[in-house]
Amino acid sequence: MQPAVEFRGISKHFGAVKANTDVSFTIAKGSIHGLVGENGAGKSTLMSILYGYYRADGGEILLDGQARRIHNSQEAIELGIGMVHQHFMLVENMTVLDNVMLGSEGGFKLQSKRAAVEAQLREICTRYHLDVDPLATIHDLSVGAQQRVEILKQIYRSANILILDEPTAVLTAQETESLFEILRLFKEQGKTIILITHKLQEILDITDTVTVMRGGRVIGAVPTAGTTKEDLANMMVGRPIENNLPRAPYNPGAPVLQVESLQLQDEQQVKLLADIGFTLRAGEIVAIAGVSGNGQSELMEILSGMRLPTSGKLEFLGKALPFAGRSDADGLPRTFRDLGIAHIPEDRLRDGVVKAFSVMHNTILGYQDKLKNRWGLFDFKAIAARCAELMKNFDVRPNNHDLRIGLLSGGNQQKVVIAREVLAQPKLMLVGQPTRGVDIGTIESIHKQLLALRDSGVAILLVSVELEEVRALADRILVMCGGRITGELKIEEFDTTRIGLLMGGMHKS
Amino acid sequence: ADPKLGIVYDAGGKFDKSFNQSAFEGASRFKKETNINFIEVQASSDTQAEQVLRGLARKNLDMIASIGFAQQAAVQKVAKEFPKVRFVLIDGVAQGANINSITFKEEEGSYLAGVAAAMASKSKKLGFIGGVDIPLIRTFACGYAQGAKAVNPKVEVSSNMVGTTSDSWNNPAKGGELARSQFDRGVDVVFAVAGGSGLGTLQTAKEKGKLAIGVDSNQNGLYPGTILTSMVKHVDVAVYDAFMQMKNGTWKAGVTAKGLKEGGVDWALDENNRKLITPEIEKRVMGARKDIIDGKVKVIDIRSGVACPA
Amino acid sequence: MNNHDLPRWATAFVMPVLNLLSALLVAALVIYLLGESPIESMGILINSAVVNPEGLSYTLFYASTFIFTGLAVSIAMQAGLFNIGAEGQMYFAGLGLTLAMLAFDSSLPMWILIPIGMIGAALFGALWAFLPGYLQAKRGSHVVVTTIMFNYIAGALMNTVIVKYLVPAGEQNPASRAFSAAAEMPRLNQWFPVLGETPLNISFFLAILALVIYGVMVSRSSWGFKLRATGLNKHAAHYAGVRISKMIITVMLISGALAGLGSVNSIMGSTHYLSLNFVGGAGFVGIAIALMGRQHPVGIFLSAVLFGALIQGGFDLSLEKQNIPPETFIFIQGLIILFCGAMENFYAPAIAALIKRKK
Amino acid sequence: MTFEDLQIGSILVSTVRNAPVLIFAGMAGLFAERSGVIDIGLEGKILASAFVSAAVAFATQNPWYGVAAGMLVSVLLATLQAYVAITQKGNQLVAGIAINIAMSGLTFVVAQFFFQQGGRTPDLGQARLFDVVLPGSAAVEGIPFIGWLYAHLIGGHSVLVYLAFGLVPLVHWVLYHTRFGLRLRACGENPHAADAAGVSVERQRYTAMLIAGVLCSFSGAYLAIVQSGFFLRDMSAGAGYLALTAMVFGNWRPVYTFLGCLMFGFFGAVQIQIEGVDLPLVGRLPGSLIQMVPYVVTVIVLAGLMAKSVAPKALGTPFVKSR
Ligand SMILES: Nc1ncnc2c1ncn2[C@@H]1O[C@H](COP(=O)(O)OP(=O)(O)OP(=O)(O)O)[C@@H](O)[C@H]1O
Ligand SMILES: Nc1ncnc2c1ncn2[C@@H]1O[C@H](COP(=O)(O)OP(=O)(O)OP(=O)(O)O)[C@@H](O)[C@H]1O
Ligand SMILES: [Mg+2]
Ligand SMILES: [Mg+2]
Repeated sequence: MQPAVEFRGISKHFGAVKANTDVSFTIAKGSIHGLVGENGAGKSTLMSILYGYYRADGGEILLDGQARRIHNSQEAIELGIGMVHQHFMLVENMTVLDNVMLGSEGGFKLQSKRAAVEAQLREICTRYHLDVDPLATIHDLSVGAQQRVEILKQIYRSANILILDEPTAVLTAQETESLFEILRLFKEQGKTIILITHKLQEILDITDTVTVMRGGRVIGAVPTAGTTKEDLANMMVGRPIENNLPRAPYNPGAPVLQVESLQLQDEQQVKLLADIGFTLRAGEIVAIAGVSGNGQSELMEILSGMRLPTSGKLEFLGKALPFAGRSDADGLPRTFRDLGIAHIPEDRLRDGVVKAFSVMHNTILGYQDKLKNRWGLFDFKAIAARCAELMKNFDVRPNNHDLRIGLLSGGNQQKVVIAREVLAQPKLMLVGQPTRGVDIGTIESIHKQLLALRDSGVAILLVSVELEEVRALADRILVMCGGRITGELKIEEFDTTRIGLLMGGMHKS
Repeated sequence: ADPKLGIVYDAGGKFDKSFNQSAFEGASRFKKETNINFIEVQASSDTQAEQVLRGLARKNLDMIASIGFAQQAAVQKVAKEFPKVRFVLIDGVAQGANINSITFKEEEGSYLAGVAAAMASKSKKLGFIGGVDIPLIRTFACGYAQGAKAVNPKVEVSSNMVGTTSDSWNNPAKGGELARSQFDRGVDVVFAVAGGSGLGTLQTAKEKGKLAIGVDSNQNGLYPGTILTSMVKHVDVAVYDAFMQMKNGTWKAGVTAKGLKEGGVDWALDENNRKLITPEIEKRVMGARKDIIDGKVKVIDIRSGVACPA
Repeated sequence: MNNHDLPRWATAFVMPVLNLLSALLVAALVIYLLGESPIESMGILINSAVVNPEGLSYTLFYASTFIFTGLAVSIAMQAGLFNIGAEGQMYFAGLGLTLAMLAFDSSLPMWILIPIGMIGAALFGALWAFLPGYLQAKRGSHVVVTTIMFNYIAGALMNTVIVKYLVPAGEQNPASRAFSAAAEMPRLNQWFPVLGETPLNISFFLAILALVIYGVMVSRSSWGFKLRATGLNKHAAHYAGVRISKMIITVMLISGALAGLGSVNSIMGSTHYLSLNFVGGAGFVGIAIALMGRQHPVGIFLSAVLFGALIQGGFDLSLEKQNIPPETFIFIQGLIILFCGAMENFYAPAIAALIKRKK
Repeated sequence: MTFEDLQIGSILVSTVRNAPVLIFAGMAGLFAERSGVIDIGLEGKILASAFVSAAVAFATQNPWYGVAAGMLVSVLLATLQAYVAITQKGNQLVAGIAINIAMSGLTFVVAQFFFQQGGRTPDLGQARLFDVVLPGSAAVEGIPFIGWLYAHLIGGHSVLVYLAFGLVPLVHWVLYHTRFGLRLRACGENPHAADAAGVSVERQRYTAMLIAGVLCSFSGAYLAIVQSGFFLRDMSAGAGYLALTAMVFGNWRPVYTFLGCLMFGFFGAVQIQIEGVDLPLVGRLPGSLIQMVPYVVTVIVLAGLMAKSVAPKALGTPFVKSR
């Protein structure tokens, strides 16, 4: 076996945080190497060091047996390293073409090159079955398509070592499968691939070897063939993970939310939601499955008061939701929250938290007017106590409520948001992608919390693209496609193929 | 002993190409001739004016010259507190036994400028460019128009102001642009009363081969050949005289309005514009000058509340 | 952000002082080049700005106005709005105050006139900020552009109003008539004669009060929480139930009102009449103060006093030293803003290295 | 005078003559801001280059030396600003405002020190840049419309005017059709993406600031050695802020920014023409009210016609590699 990359004693500290400590392992050329670990284990940091984004405090990196100092991304790119980041590195208001060309334009004048590159991209797209229009603008693309642009970029640059940091976090099963097809093709061409993911099934499906990290250190490196999900989970978390969480028997109560013929059109009169109708009862979890971008996000925005519907009848606990007579949704989320609707937004960094606020301040976001005294002021002692309890109950790490929330790992940010919304004791909980980018240990605890909420009689509407998650939580499943509900199943009828067909637009049958 | 003298400029500063600078020149002449020094300060705001006047008064100065109407209230106030200190207020009126308020009949000097302009103009279209639309500037404009119409009632005077903020006194580009626009409309003599912005006007007139009229000090020498004349306002003389009277012990309080008769304002005729002022122009201007001095012609001062007749 | 994990005493005290010294060092160089002794000049400056009670009184008088304009810019900044229009708002507010005084100064007693004047000023200041706020909230017109435009418009409008309607007949000075004595803010020298004949008045306490209220509202109130959320992340603020457009309009109204209150000090506290361009750049100084003071009440206070001291000390210094034109202090103001406001971390690496070596 | 007397020709020529100050500064701001650095320091750079170009042009009696010296100073200031904004990661607004204030004071002090004319330079006389007379102007002068068009609207301006107008397509081309422009825009939108693509954000932003310095210097030079023929304290009179306004107005795009500059020039010229004229409906407005025409028009256009202006996303935020 010939090593493509070798880490030797890499250490990296951010102030007091030891993101990587003495990390050493080897990645074989032409292999797919998995990298797993809890949130904050140091995976992204290590990869960022390989990609020249951060400078290691100590240790060295060998490429093809040669010690290399990689000072910046430019050098990494020149060494044939490509990286698809956890958060996409795309310029939103530019076209796919320009994003691909950025950094490797091949000359001062663009115009002469653009046509050639475009042709080349189209050719790559056909060869690798990537469905991307090179002339589309990034902000018009779905997350899945943006992911494909990132891949396209790397193919175009013919990277030899490809780092993928949680590429599947936002992909559907189908999209993941086609991504893996491409990765296998890469492997055949002798490229080396490093894959970070929280989904252990994917590790088993595609990698050759897997390295497990915890607390900035390497816990173990094993050939995939000889390991199991349970083994990996054990290594990652230090304890076994429960697969089937216990739950009370399905015993739905009175209707909490009734939606009838809900319609939504955008300013260009494009139909985003059409004829949505369903009922949600107390004490049940209804999951909405579907490929992302099929109207689920819009539905959640309407139900949480963040957006106005075009028309439709929406009743909450028998009373119409107060959309009437409004020209914009300004301030509406507060009214909804007062009514007893809590919302875990799917894009937590955009909607759910204020990154520059401390953890404590984020635990009152949305409830600020409930916690003020009669002079409109906060009692920070009480709020800190409330926050401390909440952080303890939900095991938010590090346990320091003065930290800017932006410095927390994604999983821990998510725990703060969920804790905040659960604490509000809502009657209806809207949950969008609760475990995106979250490690298995945390997924387990989030799922437990949601099930406990259900058991206590709260109505929960869950949007998730993870069928695993839908299966683990839902009592009933609605499938959405193209802004419509294409089917409904009870959990006993769970059937991946059938759901897949409905997600693809096959109508109720 | 020599008197202790002070001079306080207003926000324009002593190099404003206008009355502050003129005051500075008068004080300097006094210093040169008598070797008596003077303290000078610039008060950038009305609040500072009061502060600095009081500060100078405390130093037991014998006389303080306050330049500009902005200091009127401050002089009024501080003069009361320091009855021994004598104050000379230029361009404004304050009451007090130790204050001499000196105002100028700008309308009279401007009238002469208007006469000269109307005589020299071929198109019979005159221009006026002011810094900011305030009573003082309007007085210039109105006197100018009266003079012009006295020569020929058909003469048209177009008037523009540079702006409304204090920038407007320091915007030569705009001063030039206004002149160009007036020239495009057929104006061929322009009177600039706009401090530093007016320099842009004079400059543009030279470039375009038109005539311009300077203001406050004698600006004929700036662009000889295109500056028809200057409407001189003898702030320098007023300051010089006040200092001299102080030295000689002949100073008196009161309110003085200085016009042509008192030598407060005048037009400038020297070697720089000799060629532009034809004998007819000179005769006509000198005639008007005499009429005003003799009281045969009364030039309306719009500050008295009368609307401008021209 | 880039503080290299320095201890608090270093970031809060040592670094600002070093920065200030650096600015003064450059200033000293300029003074030296102008042919005066820097040390003597600094001595005069400090003496006349803070040591001498009368000078200190002037320093605080100027600072009172600057606190208001600094607060005006700061509070808008908390909502992510860059209000460049404090200048125009304060100018227009002067009109509100003046109209109120002209109407009532002969008929009402002082203790009513003062609140009336303040209300007039705040109201007109708020009014002048309303349209930019409204257009930003409802039409998305950039508040930076509209407030700059409104500064110019205020200049033109005020010029017309003052010259056309307010100048008493026969007066040279483009200013309103002077108010009666009842319309004068009580001066502090009544109680502290050592302050001398200086215009420092109770506006100073009002300014401090405004600072305290601002500090409490922004950092401890639910409204301030929503305000800052709006400034930091509009999406999250919307999610949290903030009415963004109402918030933007409200905060611009408050900002304008605060800028407007600055005119109470300038007019009712000192000149007692409305004159052309009486604001004299205080609104723009407010921007510098808000930025330098990082929108923190203590920072705003210190920066305002620093600027007040520079104006007062610089004024006295240019009086003493005829070689140093007053404009030199405009330059020094710029230097201080640069060193203290923008290069605040200039010495951080050096201090960090020093601390490390000691350990 | 009546409404018919409005001299459209004069207004257009005046527009062309007034716009370059704003165009140069606007294009300068465009480079800085598209790279992610707020450039509120345009005003200070204009003023500094105006002074230095006038002073050097006077001292050498050669306008081009003046232009070059102005450029040097403006670039130095831009470098300082870049150092603060990029290397020190300081507050960009503060840096810009500091430069504006400092230059307002310093230009006066230095001008006073050298020339003793109250912060004014001596008249440049022959050391100005004079207007170009297009060949054949005299010949066509007599032809009614063509003559005016050729000799006065198109011809008869300083070289810098042609440079300003020529700059616009050039900037457009650089911004949208070159590698440099692509990287520049990426740095202003998402510097992390640019960095990940191997682009040095710092270098890109420094370069942008240098270009801004160069362009801005023309603005100052134009003011001093073309329009006025001398330097006067604070003669920029808000041109930097107006240019910034035109840029925001133009949504950070070169052609629209250019139109914004022209709009200011145009309404400035209209305002001159309608001062003292009896207007239909409203009659004769006081001069000072007419002064607000360009600004009111801007607000109306901004509120009524323009879509929301969208700034470069990363504008004003120093690039820090961190989450
Ligand atoms: N720029 C930074 N500044 C401070 N701390 C950081 C920074 N980047 C990462 N950290 C911290 O370093 C640790 C490792 O972070 P890293 O992003 O490498 O984790 P990860 O394994 O990729 O987690 P996840 O699975 O959530 O992506 C975390 O505790 C994180 O908070
Ligand atoms: N968006 C809203 N929809 C419905 N009722 C509201 C809304 N905002 C405030 N209220 C109600 O108005 C009353 C006034 O509350 P309060 O003064 O706390 O409002 P606020 O917090 O200032 O509002 P905002 O969050 O919009 O700034 C309360 O009864 C509150 O429930
Ligand atoms: Mg990661
Ligand atoms: Mg409230």
